[in-house]
Amino acid sequence: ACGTEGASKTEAEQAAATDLSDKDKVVNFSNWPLYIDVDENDEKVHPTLDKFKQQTGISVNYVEDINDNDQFFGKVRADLAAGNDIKRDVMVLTDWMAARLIRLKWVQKLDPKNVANKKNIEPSLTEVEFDAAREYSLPWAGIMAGIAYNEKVTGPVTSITDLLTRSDLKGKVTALTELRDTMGLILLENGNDPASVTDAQFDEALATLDAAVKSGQIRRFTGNDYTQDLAAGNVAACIAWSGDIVQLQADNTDIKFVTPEAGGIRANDNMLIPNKAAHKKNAELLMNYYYEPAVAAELAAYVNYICPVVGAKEILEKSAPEVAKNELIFPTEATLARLHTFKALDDASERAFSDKYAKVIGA
Amino acid sequence: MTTATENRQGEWTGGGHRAQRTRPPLSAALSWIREHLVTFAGLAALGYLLLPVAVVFVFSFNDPAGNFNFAWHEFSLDAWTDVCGIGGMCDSLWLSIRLALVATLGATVLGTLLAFALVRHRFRGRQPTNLLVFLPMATPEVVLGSSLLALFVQGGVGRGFTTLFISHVLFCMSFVVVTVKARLQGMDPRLEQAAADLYATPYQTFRRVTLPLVLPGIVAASLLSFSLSFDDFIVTNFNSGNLVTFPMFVFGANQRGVPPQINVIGSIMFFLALFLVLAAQYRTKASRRATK
Amino acid sequence: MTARKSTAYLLILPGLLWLGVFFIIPTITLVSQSLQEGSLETGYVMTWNFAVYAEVIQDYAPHFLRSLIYASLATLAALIIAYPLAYTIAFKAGRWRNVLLILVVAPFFTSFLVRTLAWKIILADEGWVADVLRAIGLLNFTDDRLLATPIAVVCGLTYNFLPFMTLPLYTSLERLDGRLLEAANDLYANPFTTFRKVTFPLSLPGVVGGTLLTFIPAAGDYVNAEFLGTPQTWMIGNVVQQKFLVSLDYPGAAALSVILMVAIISMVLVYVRRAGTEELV
Amino acid sequence: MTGPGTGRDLRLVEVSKRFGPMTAVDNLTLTIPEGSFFALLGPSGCGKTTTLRMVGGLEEPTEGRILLGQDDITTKKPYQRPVNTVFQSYALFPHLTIFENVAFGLRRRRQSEVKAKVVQALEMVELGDLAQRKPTQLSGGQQQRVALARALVNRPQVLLLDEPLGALDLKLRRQMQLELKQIQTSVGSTFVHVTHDQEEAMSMADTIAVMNQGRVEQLGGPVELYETPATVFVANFLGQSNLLTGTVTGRNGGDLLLDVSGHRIVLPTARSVSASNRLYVGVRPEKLHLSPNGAPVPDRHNRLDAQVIDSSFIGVSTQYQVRTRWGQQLSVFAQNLSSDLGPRPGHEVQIHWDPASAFGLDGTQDAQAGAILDPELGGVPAGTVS
Amino acid sequence: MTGPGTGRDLRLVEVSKRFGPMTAVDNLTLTIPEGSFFALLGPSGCGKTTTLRMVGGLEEPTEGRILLGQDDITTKKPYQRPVNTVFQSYALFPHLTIFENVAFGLRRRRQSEVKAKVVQALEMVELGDLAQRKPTQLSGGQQQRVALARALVNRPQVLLLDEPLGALDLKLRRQMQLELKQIQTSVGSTFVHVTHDQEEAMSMADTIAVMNQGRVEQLGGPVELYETPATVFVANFLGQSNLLTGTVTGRNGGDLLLDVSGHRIVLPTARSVSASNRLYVGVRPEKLHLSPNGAPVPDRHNRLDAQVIDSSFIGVSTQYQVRTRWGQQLSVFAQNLSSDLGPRPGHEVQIHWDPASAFGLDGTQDAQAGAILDPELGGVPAGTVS
Ligand SMILES: Nc1ncnc2c1ncn2[C@@H]1O[C@H](COP(=O)(O)OP(=O)(O)OP(=O)(O)O)[C@@H](O)[C@H]1O
Ligand SMILES: Nc1ncnc2c1ncn2[C@@H]1O[C@H](COP(=O)(O)OP(=O)(O)OP(=O)(O)O)[C@@H](O)[C@H]1O
Ligand SMILES: NCCCCNCCCN
Ligand SMILES: [Mg+2]
Ligand SMILES: [Mg+2]
Repeated sequence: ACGTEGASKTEAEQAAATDLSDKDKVVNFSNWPLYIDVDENDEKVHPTLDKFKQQTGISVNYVEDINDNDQFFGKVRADLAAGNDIKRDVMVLTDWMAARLIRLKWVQKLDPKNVANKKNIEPSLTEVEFDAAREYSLPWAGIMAGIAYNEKVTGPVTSITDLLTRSDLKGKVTALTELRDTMGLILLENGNDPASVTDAQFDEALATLDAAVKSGQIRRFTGNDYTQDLAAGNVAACIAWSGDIVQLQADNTDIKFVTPEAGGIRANDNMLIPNKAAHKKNAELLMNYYYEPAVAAELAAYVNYICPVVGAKEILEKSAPEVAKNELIFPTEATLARLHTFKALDDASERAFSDKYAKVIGA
Repeated sequence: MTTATENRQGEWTGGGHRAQRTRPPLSAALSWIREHLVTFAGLAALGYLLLPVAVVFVFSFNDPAGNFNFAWHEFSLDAWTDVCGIGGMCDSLWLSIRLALVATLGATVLGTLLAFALVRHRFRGRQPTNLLVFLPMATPEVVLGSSLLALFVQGGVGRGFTTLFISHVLFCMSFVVVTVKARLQGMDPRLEQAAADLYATPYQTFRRVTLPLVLPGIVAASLLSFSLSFDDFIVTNFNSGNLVTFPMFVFGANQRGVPPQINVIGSIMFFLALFLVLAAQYRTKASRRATK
Repeated sequence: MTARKSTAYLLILPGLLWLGVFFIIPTITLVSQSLQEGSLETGYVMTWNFAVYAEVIQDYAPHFLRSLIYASLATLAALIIAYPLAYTIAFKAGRWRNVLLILVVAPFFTSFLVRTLAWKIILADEGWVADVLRAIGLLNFTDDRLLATPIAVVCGLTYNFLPFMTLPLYTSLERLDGRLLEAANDLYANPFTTFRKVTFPLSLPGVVGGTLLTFIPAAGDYVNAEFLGTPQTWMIGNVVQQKFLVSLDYPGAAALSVILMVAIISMVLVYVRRAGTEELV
Repeated sequence: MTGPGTGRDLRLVEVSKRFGPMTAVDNLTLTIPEGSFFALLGPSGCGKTTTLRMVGGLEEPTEGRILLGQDDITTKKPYQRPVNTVFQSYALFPHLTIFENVAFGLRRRRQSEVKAKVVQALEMVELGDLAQRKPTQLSGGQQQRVALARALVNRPQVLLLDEPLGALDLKLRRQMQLELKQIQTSVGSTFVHVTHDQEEAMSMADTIAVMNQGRVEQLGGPVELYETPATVFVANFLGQSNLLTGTVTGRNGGDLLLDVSGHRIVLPTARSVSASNRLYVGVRPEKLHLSPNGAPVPDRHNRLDAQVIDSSFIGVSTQYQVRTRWGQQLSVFAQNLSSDLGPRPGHEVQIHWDPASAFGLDGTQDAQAGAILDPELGGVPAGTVS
Repeated sequence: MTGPGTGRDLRLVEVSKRFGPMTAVDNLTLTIPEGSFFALLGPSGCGKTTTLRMVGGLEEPTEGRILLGQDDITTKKPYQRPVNTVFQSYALFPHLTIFENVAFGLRRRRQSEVKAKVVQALEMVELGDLAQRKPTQLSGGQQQRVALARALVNRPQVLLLDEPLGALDLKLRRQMQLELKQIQTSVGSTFVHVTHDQEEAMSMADTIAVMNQGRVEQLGGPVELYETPATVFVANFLGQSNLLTGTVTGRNGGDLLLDVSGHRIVLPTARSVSASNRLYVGVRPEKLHLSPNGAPVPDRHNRLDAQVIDSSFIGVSTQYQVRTRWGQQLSVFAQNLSSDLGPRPGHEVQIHWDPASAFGLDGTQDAQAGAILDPELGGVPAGTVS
């Protein structure tokens, strides 16, 4: 047998399919579960999507089939590599996965004509390493990675060093399996910028982590399921995502989220249009729609993640002041300044990093 | 030698007709306990199995303060009165049920045939077939799922219900083969010989004698198949196209907090299964009474 | 009666076709994938890189070992728990038999995650189960907790595969001829000896079936280790999962899978030979 | 004959066993003396196996008690009773070799010299060569012999044998009978033997109980039962009987004078169990002499005219069916003393018998009870009796 | 007796069956005429069941062919053969009621009036009441009767009966024998009957084959086999025989004159199957007359002096063991013509027999072949023969 074709060889023109948008007024939208507004009375109704249909006549097939970046990638990889239509026109993926898809040329450039509202993007997000001019992607919502702790169990934990070494936390700490979040925070603690991490810096940070694992300080590496351990008191403090904590605080006011002194990691989930999408234009119109401040405000008020659209906060200050005040949804300038993004890795270093990282988190 | 396989202790020979005997109450109690020790252990095992279901059930009545349903907040029937309130959940449930039913049917038929061949026939290639049956079980699910996906992509097969059916039958089949084999091994071959002697063709022998006698094994195997298929996430995720099965839905929901409706669904599935069995039991009893 | 060979082939044909098309072909691809080198971006080239096998064995020997140990422990525990349950269903349940059978699998009609979350509520560090065990000093060996320990992983495996042990056991116990137990009783065997010398040997097909259905998938399982374990409890399934989905090291993942399959099949062969169920009446 | 002991007698006291609505054993009271050879005889389904199972502890009586000597063993577990059973269905362990099947009981009681004992037991039943086979590889009779060896090797106080020789050919059966009897005498065990072979019961047992529908109809020594059956059922079931319906017309010394369809028949008063006016006069077929019409008849013998309607050769003897003048059919056995052929169907003959070889029964019972019903010869239709 | 047909005779041609190293049936050639009642008789393990299973198609012969009329059925499937079997182990379907067990064959062939036929078959075996029970709820004998009904109800061309009456008491057995015979005559089926009951074989069968170690020793009508057995095995196995070792000393017309331990014994030449010089003179126990010493002996009878060493009462007759002057033990059966007690152990008696009731056998065989071996009475130790 011979090897599989290198995926990046696909020509940009080949990426596009005949756009059926005008004939076929639909758009297939894949998103994560519970990542969109729902009607108070009928949870099957998504008001913002309905309004989109009213405005444009385009109906949205909304599917919540993205549970995990890696899982999703595994699922669509073969088709995208083979140049097949994956039957989705828009999909929402985290920065690093978006970076991978862009690098692999498995997603299409947006037509600027159709996404005029792109101008409303939060300024700190206009330039990202993986998509310098936001030609391919637009953020759907953002998350911060920082430290969460259960006030009932422990006092404030404000630095990664405390988290990884304080003896009263031994066995009661979790970190995220997500490499960029856990390693990013350690890199910041070490005084390195995750956006420009070197192999040596990475190894140094990994050694710190390894020590914490070996000493039994770290109980588990988790996906989203840390929330439960944290609320149940099994875990005193952990590396956590802001969005979850907003929701957890509703359950349990003892849970606190802090951006570590050395800085936090910020990541966004981005809307992307895969190659061969049959309704590219409709997809672009949808993206454009969610960049109207009013729509963005309605969405943010519901999902409680960082809103990437300028102007939404102002609208909410009137309609829902407590949301507008929530730092975890609308971080202040000061906070935003302390947030960093992780370097967009090339294929080789991504594999090297994740392999090394895997050996530490799964000894 | 034994001809009747149904004769067993305590079925119709025991129990109900025993005389009341006068024994000191304490020693009677002790000896009663001793006699039923195994039953107690069995029931304890069942309790172990059901414990999480009880928790799931209890938390289906929770009204979580936020999105996360794992700390008791307050009693509410909201989730029960609005089971399908969560967008897409009931669709995914229905999809999973349909899928599990057809996959169980397919796997049970194919697996039972295989089991029969492996136990009852000596043919060239029997040993390799025996081993081949174990291989899918020994394959990590990611590998199984992604290999199938690669195959479907290469073959230009669009992902959807069919590909899910194919892959579920594949991984359930091995479980059926092993379970049915365990039943078939040691079944008295003379009963089948007697059937053949009484003009039953191989098919009729199977239908009238073998099948009823192997039925407990087949029922057990299909129960396993159903729960495997219904509960599968990984292989399904690879091959579902843009369909969302119930486990996929739960997995996704877990990223942002599992709503109590999922507990309701869990509880309903549990009680539904129980209800169906009780109903079937009641019906056969009633019809038996009717024919008497 | 001599079985006609053609019947045998007819019986295995559909199943074998299914396995052939949907399993053997992918498996061949998998083996070939394990011998290729490259990356997602550059593409993969067949280089007959057998060295990968040596590498992954060297790197992941502890995970293999751990998988086998956990799976063995879980299988043993499942056998011990499932046997009385299967016995009760087969002999003591009477008309409740079908109800008990459904109760064995019905917990699995909820979802794996929901079940696991429930377990986490039950076994929480501050929960009453942990409190009781702590009070009697049983948690001294496990970092003062139940969750996130190897014990939790083994318990999770045991729990999740219990039906796979129970049902084959039930299936072969149900068939047992009560007159043989009577004969053993008559020949001075007390209930325990009757069990050891008659019931158990005659239920061997079920024991073998159940242990296979438990051990094999448990050895390749990763979810229990992921949700209930710690970094120190990763099993080989976790590694394959990680390599496949996260590090995108397809050759390495393929090589590990092939090794796992070969190892399990060899053990099954030895086990089935030794248990000798094929010869049992 | 071993005299009845008193120490470890096996006693069943008012034992009943019901399966749902069906009564398998009905208020049975029996004493089986220690060391005796006791036979249970009765038609299929009369409760023999059920009785043995209760003694063995495999079935708990619905009512009543079972005692071994002074011990009430009613609720004792089978494995606690010094009792072994040869099962009617053999119940051999399919997963064990013949050797291990036989060794089973010995091993459970940690006996020494298991090997020697098993080998000896297997040789006794002529299966020394097959020790390493599995039960399914044996013929029916071989399996039965294994069942026998498996129980015998334990030398139990009480051995229950449920048709232990049913699958054996006559030769082997006789041989096993001798073995059994010898073991029983030398070990001093109590044997309770269920058999449908009446010769077997009669030649081996000290005491025979004839059961019918869960009850014991008569109990006694073989000769007593055969010579003076107490009921029509016993008379018909244990061997054959010709029953003539008679009315007592008078007495003559120790004899009753009866009228049987107009013929005068004599029966010693002492040989009748009934004092009623209507009697059955029973005569065994072999006690009837067949001779050509007009040949001399011994003094005092009762005599009837008859016609041969059927004869069949069965080796040792020939069985004749003859019809009396009033149409009743009688069986006559004649030993084949030579190779001469006897009378042929159609021949007119006379039959006669010594009154002292006949017996008298209460004439109000069903004359067919326990009898062979021959549909061809106009017996009661088989289906209506059960 | 039904005359041998030629149309659908069942023929076994040089049939052998081996299980690994063990030969169960050894080059067997047999013709069983259509419509005849054929009995297979032989010791346990001699290959009877195996032979039936090959005819039924449940076992494929290692060698040889089986023909039904002109059809070679050697490789035909069991369900394609017009043959039914009553299994020695019953093999009742445990999941079906008695009714459905019996109806099984009828339903498979879509026969009409299933219900009526089944009811009739069940009534024939006296199980009409139990139609709705499951097999495990029946006694051993009841199960066997179900097996019988299940096969009979199909009225097959060839019916194989493997000890179909073994679990039945004498009464029921005789009754079933009559039923069987009647069905066989009326349906015209060929019956192949394995039995260990020699009386059964002799009274029912047209032809009997005596098997031994996988081979047929002798084949013939019941009277022929009994009166002139061809081998010591047959003489001993089919009934009992007293075998006296004699040397031919001369001839006298149609008679051989022999010397038996110094006594002159006469045997008709026509009744000896061997022309050798050394013969066994065989006399059946019932052909021996026992009379007080000095009582008159009929002309031409052979006569020997003896002493009674044992007597046992078995109902119809009494069995005596007597010892001749030269120490050989002989069996004598005397019919109990009256209730008189015969000679007691220790009595000196004379025995005599009609030369025409004896038979001569080749004297070089083992005199014990097929005989009951009584360890107590000094027979060959049981374990060494098998
Ligand atoms: N499956 C088998 N494997 C090995 N030997 C066997 C097998 N079946 C039968 N035999 C042997 O073949 C011989 C003939 O067996 P078969 O069952 O025909 O005897 P049988 O004449 O019916 O005896 P019985 O009167 O005891 O039923 C026996 O010695 C038996 O042990
Ligand atoms: N488990 C049962 N349920 C219902 N009836 C039963 C059960 N066991 C036995 N019987 C019935 O009880 C009666 C006595 O049965 P048992 O087995 O004692 O008869 P048996 O005298 O041994 O007869 P056989 O000589 O035919 O073996 C029979 O009529 C039988 O059908
Ligand atoms: N969900 C826990 C049980 C999962 C069993 N999976 C078996 C899959 C076979 N490859
Ligand atoms: Mg019985
Ligand atoms: Mg046989």
